[in-house]
Amino acid sequence: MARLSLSTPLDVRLLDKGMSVGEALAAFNATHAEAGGIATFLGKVRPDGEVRALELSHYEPLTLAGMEELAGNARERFDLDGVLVWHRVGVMVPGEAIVLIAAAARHRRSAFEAADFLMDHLKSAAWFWKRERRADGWHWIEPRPEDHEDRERWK
Amino acid sequence: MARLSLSTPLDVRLLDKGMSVGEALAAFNATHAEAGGIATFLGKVRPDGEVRALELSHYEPLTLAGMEELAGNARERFDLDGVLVWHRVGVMVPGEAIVLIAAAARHRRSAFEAADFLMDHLKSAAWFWKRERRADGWHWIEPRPEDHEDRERWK
Amino acid sequence: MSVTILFLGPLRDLAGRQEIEVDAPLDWAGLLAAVGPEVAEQLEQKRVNVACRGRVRADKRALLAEDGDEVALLPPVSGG
Amino acid sequence: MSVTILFLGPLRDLAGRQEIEVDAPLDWAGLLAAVGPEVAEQLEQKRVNVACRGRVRADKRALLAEDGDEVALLPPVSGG
Repeated sequence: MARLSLSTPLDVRLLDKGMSVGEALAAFNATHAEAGGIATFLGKVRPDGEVRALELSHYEPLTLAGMEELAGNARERFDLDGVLVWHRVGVMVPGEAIVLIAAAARHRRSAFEAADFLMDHLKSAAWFWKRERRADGWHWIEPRPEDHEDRERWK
Repeated sequence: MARLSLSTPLDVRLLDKGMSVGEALAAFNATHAEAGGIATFLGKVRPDGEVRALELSHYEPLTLAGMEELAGNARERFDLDGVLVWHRVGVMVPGEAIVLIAAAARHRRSAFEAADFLMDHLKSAAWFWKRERRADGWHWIEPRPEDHEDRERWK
Repeated sequence: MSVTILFLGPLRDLAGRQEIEVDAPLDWAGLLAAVGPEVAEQLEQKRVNVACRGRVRADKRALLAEDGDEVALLPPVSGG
Repeated sequence: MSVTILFLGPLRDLAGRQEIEVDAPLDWAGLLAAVGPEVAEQLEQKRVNVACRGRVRADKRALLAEDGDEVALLPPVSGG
């Protein structure tokens, strides 16, 4: 396993099909063998009764650049050895992975805080537009007020 | 991949040899397909100049029971779909995994907090005795005051 | 001698298409005229941004797109 | 007719061995006598716990181990 090759210190990707989470984390772990702690988060489409599919659209010149800038900021702020930020675009069904992030640090507190920071920013400030397909068709989604509040914590 | 079979909702293990982190997380992800978010933490032996090896000893009737109780508490407190707590015992060298935890929850905040809670308790309150081998021999380690403070946050 | 205008997210539905090609150069007044009244109304709102050549304009009203440029119309993001 | 006493963590070094077998029954005074003065001094400290049959005793001085029991001497944990 773990034949996947990652860029260091930042590996930032927009993916238009499913990701192999175990393989990605095995590779991240192998790449950052010297880090004391690695915190990760995997976000998936929740099987929420009504939602049959989710579509994320993006504008690559902004979306990817924004994710790279975010990963770089996290690395500096939390003194990380490495950061992985992978985000799906396109149509996903419940149970599919939307986002995978990982932060490698000397100490666990930095790794946890970095993972939290990355997710709070991705959930409300990244250049994505999301819509859900329900029984009656597609509906555009805006961030919940909590998502903005979560991000405000880091100001 | 992910042919590993996990117990649900709690999978708690003491391991006397290395763990395959990618495989474990792929299995955890597959087992908790319905969870919106999965937070994980992997702790490794840091290559800290002097330390050549680390030995963790345990007393299984207490150590494993304590980990199971901790996993159950986390599940209840953070309303988790599932918890994985794996801990190495025996002699490890720098770069080797010591601990792997994962928390699957409906919302990311619960998953993050559960992971943080699990680690704070494992680092200071679990039934392990740790010693490090340096150039001049083995040295027993006690938790740092910060470790106890980290745990106090959850009281 | 053309500029591509991209409609992102919900603006795509409002415009009924993903992109249009218009003659260069394109300024703010030209953009409003080109996208139709419904999208134009959205563009007037502060929360809708405009990018040109892959960068968000600090002052969208000062837009001046030239031949070969891509202008992206960016409604508020949903996040990932 | 014996009780096993297990020395955990640093107490293992202090005792110079991992375990000893002693005659049952075993009470607190018997335990202190069996483990030698250095370990006994540690046992008197509040931060050292005693488990019997896999459970930590709330009051270690009330220990009464019977034939076949395992008594574990538990110094302060290091954590994982």
